[in-house]
Amino acid sequence: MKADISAEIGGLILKNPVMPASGTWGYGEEYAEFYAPGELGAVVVKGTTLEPRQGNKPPRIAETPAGILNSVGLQNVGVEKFISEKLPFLKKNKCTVIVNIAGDSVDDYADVARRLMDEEGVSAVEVNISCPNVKKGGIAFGVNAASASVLIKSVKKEYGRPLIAKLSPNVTDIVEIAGACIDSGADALTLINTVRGMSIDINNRRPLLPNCAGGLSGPAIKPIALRMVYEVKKATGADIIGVGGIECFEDALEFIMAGASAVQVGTANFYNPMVMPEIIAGFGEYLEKNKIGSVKDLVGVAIR
Amino acid sequence: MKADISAEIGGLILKNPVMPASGTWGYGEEYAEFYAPGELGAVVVKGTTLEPRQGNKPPRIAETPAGILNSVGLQNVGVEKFISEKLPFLKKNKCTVIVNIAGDSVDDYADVARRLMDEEGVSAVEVNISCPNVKKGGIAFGVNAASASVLIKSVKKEYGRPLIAKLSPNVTDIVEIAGACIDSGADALTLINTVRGMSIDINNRRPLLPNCAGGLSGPAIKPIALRMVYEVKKATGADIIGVGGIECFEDALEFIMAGASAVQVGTANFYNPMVMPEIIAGFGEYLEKNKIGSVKDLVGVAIR
Amino acid sequence: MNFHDGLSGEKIFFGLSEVINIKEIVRETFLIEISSSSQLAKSEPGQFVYIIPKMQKRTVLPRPLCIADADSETVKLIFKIRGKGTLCLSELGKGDKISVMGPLGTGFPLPREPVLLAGGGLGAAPLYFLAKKLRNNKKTSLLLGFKNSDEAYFIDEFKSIAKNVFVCTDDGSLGAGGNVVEKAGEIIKNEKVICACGPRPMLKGLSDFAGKKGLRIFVSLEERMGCGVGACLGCVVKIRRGGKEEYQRVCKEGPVFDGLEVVY
Amino acid sequence: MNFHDGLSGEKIFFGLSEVINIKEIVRETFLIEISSSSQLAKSEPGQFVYIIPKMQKRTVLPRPLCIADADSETVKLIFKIRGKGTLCLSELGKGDKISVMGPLGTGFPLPREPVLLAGGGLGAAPLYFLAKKLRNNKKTSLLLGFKNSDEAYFIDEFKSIAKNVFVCTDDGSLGAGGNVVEKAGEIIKNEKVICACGPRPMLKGLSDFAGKKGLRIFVSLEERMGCGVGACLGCVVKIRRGGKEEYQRVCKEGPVFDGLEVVY
Ligand SMILES: Cc1cc2nc3c(=O)[nH]c(=O)nc-3n(C[C@H](O)[C@H](O)[C@H](O)COP(=O)(O)OP(=O)(O)OC[C@H]3O[C@@H](n4cnc5c(N)ncnc54)[C@H](O)[C@@H]3O)c2cc1C
Ligand SMILES: Cc1cc2nc3c(=O)[nH]c(=O)nc-3n(C[C@H](O)[C@H](O)[C@H](O)COP(=O)(O)OP(=O)(O)OC[C@H]3O[C@@H](n4cnc5c(N)ncnc54)[C@H](O)[C@@H]3O)c2cc1C
Ligand SMILES: Cc1cc2nc3c(=O)[nH]c(=O)nc-3n(C[C@H](O)[C@H](O)[C@H](O)COP(=O)(O)O)c2cc1C
Ligand SMILES: Cc1cc2nc3c(=O)[nH]c(=O)nc-3n(C[C@H](O)[C@H](O)[C@H](O)COP(=O)(O)O)c2cc1C
Ligand code: FES
Ligand code: FES
Repeated sequence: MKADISAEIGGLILKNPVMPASGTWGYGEEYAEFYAPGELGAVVVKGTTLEPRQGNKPPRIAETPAGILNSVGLQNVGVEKFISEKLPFLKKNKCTVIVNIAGDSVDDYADVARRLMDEEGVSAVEVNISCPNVKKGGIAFGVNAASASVLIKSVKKEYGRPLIAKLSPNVTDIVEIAGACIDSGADALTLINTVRGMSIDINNRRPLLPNCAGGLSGPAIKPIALRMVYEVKKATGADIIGVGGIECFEDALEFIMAGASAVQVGTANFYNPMVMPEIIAGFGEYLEKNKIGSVKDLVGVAIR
Repeated sequence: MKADISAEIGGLILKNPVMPASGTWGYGEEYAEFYAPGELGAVVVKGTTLEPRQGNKPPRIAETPAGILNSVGLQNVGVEKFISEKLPFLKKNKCTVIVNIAGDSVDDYADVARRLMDEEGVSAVEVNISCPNVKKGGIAFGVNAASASVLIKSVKKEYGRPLIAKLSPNVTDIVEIAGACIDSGADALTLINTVRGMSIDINNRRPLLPNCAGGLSGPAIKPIALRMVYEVKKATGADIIGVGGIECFEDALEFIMAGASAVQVGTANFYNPMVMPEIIAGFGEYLEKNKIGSVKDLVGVAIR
Repeated sequence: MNFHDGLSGEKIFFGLSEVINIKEIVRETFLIEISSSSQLAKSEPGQFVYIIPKMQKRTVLPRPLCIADADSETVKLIFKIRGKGTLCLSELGKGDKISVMGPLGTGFPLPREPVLLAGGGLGAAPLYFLAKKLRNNKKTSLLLGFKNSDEAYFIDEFKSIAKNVFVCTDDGSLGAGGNVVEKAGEIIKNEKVICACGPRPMLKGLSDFAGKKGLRIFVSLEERMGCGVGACLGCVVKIRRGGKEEYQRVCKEGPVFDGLEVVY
Repeated sequence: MNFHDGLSGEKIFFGLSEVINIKEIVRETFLIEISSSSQLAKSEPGQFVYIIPKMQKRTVLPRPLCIADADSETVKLIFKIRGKGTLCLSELGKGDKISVMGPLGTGFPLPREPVLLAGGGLGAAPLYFLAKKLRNNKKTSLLLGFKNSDEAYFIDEFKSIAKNVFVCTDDGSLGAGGNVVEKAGEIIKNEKVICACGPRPMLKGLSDFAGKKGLRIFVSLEERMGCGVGACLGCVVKIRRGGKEEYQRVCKEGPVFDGLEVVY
């Protein structure tokens, strides 16, 4: 019997539990050089807004110990162009498409979600609630349970297929925010977005990124992400996609055991474009070697 | 003219801006094998409580990418034994002693502070507000501005010399907590304590540390610490001791430019016991090479 | 971590390459030759490789280096020690294996008109490759600028593949005194195109000059990168085209851009 | 990162050591010889060194390894590949430099009474050093246990320095069949002290045995470490003494503890 490496997230069935993290894998075209995007459990695309966005001033990337800071911002082609120019490639490649959505106001998010609901080729939305809420003075939706809740409810009204809320780790109590999102209709959670960090250019005596702060990702944040996945799974039982610093199969397995039903890989693609197929193969081999029927049997086994 | 590498923190004058981070350097005895503890700007000792504590179950240390997790807990000899058995060595070595204090309740902290006020050899207390407030159901004092404020005020009443509040990074808004501490009488701030994280032992299918979560330290957290130092300095102007992942002079300089007046080194001592003298020498050389009169001229120069 | 050993795409190689030779050609500047592949053999001048420094010294990201020459046997790169990654590279020895991705990006066009190749410092490296490919264009001239004679490299190699090679140094210690922008104004005759690589102020100066003179100019830009393949939008520069400004990717649309369109 | 090159304390060396020899003695188990120092020459059996694996593969902490032998020329260590750090160590070659701190911790006493040295697997390593130091004690016997003959090592070396060497393997593929705890019960005669190193269950078994027989026992324990020098309280084990339980440091009071006091 072949090992069952399929995964289920908020009602969405995936052929395997591995997908790219939003913003790190473009729209699937760039890495098609290395393998077919349809091999992945899903493809999560760059944060998509109603209108096209320019994003932040360069430099946008800084390296830190075992991690990177980015301040790409939300440079993207906008939802219309995504549908007309990017989605066809993903559909042609039979990808399960998850669209990461973002905006400055609740209405922005709802509008994008409504537009995507019309597209059969979009299997789920991942609501990036870490964006600054421009109407509320730039404080992110995701740092406050009440505003997260309002946001998720509005998107839920517009979008009938699986809704995944992607949470920010920059909060005192991730369990509270997670609970609010689930209670407001999120079918699953993605944990975590980047951790706010900074780097100083000592030669020029200023922050290395013109935006000052940036988002920390990569192996450095793995223990932080694992802790949050574990805590949220333990407290809420919600379906979780784990993300943060995964760079090999063993890392992915840690997330599954901590309570994630699937994983995303971001920064590691940058230094190992083959990392996702490797992890997928790793799951198959591990299940067979250890005579485990399904990845699902491992979800949360480390929780005490 | 010799470069001036002295530092000033909340009224406390230090011969140089480099000191160990609490809990990573014992009571100064162990590293005396490598150099005289009096060479340091100050010596910050292990978190000290009213009564002796056993600390947490081993294993207490796990390695993570460019970092470590610890769950040592507050194993310490208690304030009385600290004074009778540990302080004399530090006094004999002419160290500027900063005692990191901790407790389960506001009264615990106040009692330790009162006892230390009697000891001339203790130059300052560093109040570790990341401990769980047992009376309030284990939620840490440091994650809430109101409870942090109560705590700092009570310690301030008992302790007349410089009071430094050491903040937890596991909060949504570090500036708010920092402001509350300063307004409540803290003379300076230490930023940051460890970041909550976790590691899974995939062979045994459980968290590697029996306590499940642990505190992440080491190079991995440097960008997080730098961001918090920068934000707090910019918003409050408070005197700050920067700590988190420093492993060489350049790292220390990043913290100074981000707004720290002095730095602490923790985890790096474990793999380079000479790291602090190296950083101190680094400051002297840097000032001379760049014809800068004093380290103080560099504090916060990167802030925009 | 299990990197695929020889695996790679159709156009992009990703796998281990062997160090065939490495030497310090001028202080802290190294010429490294690594083994090639079918994909790397098709590299174009101006393209780059992304080199992964083995997770040493806490690094994460690969390092982009211009291809200074490539054939089916070897790929040549020239780099200067700037930080941790290039330090690790400089410590490599013959026979060591390194992880390489490439060729990446969009290189220089191969103009048929008379062309001036202008390189400043490390910027000379990709021009060597370009000059070789332009050997048939007899109207190619080369202008190489360095800080001083101690930093100059590859002069003889350039002279062996091109006829008109001008060298200048900031302090006049080798060739003429002065910088590349000044010298370009002096030596340019009937050239219609400039291909340039070097520090940004030099590229800006040359672009201004080309704009005024009505010449075409192609410049090779640097920016901090994430993925190296166009997926993360980490490496953008601002490009003005048809009155509209937009960010383009150094790793995909670039590193070579139309110098007149770059918003410096 | 600028590690001091040869600097160190009076008793503890901290600096670079050169790899003099490294070889795989049994599968995934290596014997490495590194250059010594005045402080390392004074190592005592049971003490350990803390080896820093060059920040490769994202490691941070040094790795503790028992000293298997030390004189003024070299220090011998025996290690098995377990994870990233030991993997990096196994990739070292002759002439490479590694950062070393040591000797650290408190070793075995040197008993004058008849003594049994009992080692399981890798635990044999420090016992070799101890057996050498006990050469003058003619009443030393040695019991070495391994999983099977493929994992056994250093038997001849042990036989060359001690008279009574017993070997057992779990599967009986070398020496007697059975584990160290069982065998100890069989071979022990007039020994008054046991010195043991190996997996915890073995040490617990031997301690129970010694307790029943009224023997003294010293065991070498392992625990995950931070500082290695007693400063961080990272590496504790629970010790019961005079009815009171307290945590003691493997790196300072240990790694060798009174086996009857350890709370396993
Ligand atoms: C397309 C392209 C081609 C290049 N070709 C060459 C070449 O042929 N020879 C050469 O010597 N240098 C070249 N560079 C610059 C070279 O990539 C950097 O010097 C190198 O990345 C520095 O790495 P480091 O680890 O030594 O420095 P660090 O400062 O430790 O690097 C930290 C991070 O910043 C990035 N970084 C630092 N400086 C630069 C820079 N100037 N450009 C882009 N990223 C940078 C690094 O890649 C890394 O991610 C090129 C850059 C680009 C973008
Ligand atoms: C005092 C002492 C003496 C030792 N002597 C020897 C010896 O002579 N030969 C030998 O092969 N092994 C010995 N060990 C065990 C050896 O230290 C570990 O096998 C090694 O640290 C594993 O490192 P790694 O990077 O390969 O594994 P990883 O799992 O990648 O290590 C991750 C972290 O866990 C720690 N760790 C993992 N396993 C152990 C362990 N069993 N004990 C302590 N820390 C551990 C590592 O030091 C590191 O900090 C000794 C341990 C101690 C405490
Ligand atoms: C360059 C870059 C761009 C990103 N863009 C987005 C984005 O548009 N939307 C989003 O929700 N997360 C974005 N992220 C966060 C990642 O999706 C992921 O949550 C984070 O990088 C942690 O995973 P990693 O450590 O595997 O990279 C981005 C991350 C990087 C590095
Ligand atoms: C083993 C260990 C024990 C610690 N004990 C304490 C403590 O008792 N009190 C405290 O305020 N911080 C304690 N810390 C946190 C450090 O003082 C410091 O804030 C943190 O480690 C970040 O600095 P670093 O990255 O340089 O280690 C401890 C850290 C470690 C690694
Ligand atoms: S580096 Fe990722 S788009 Fe250029
Ligand atoms: S490892 Fe720090 S006290 Fe033992």
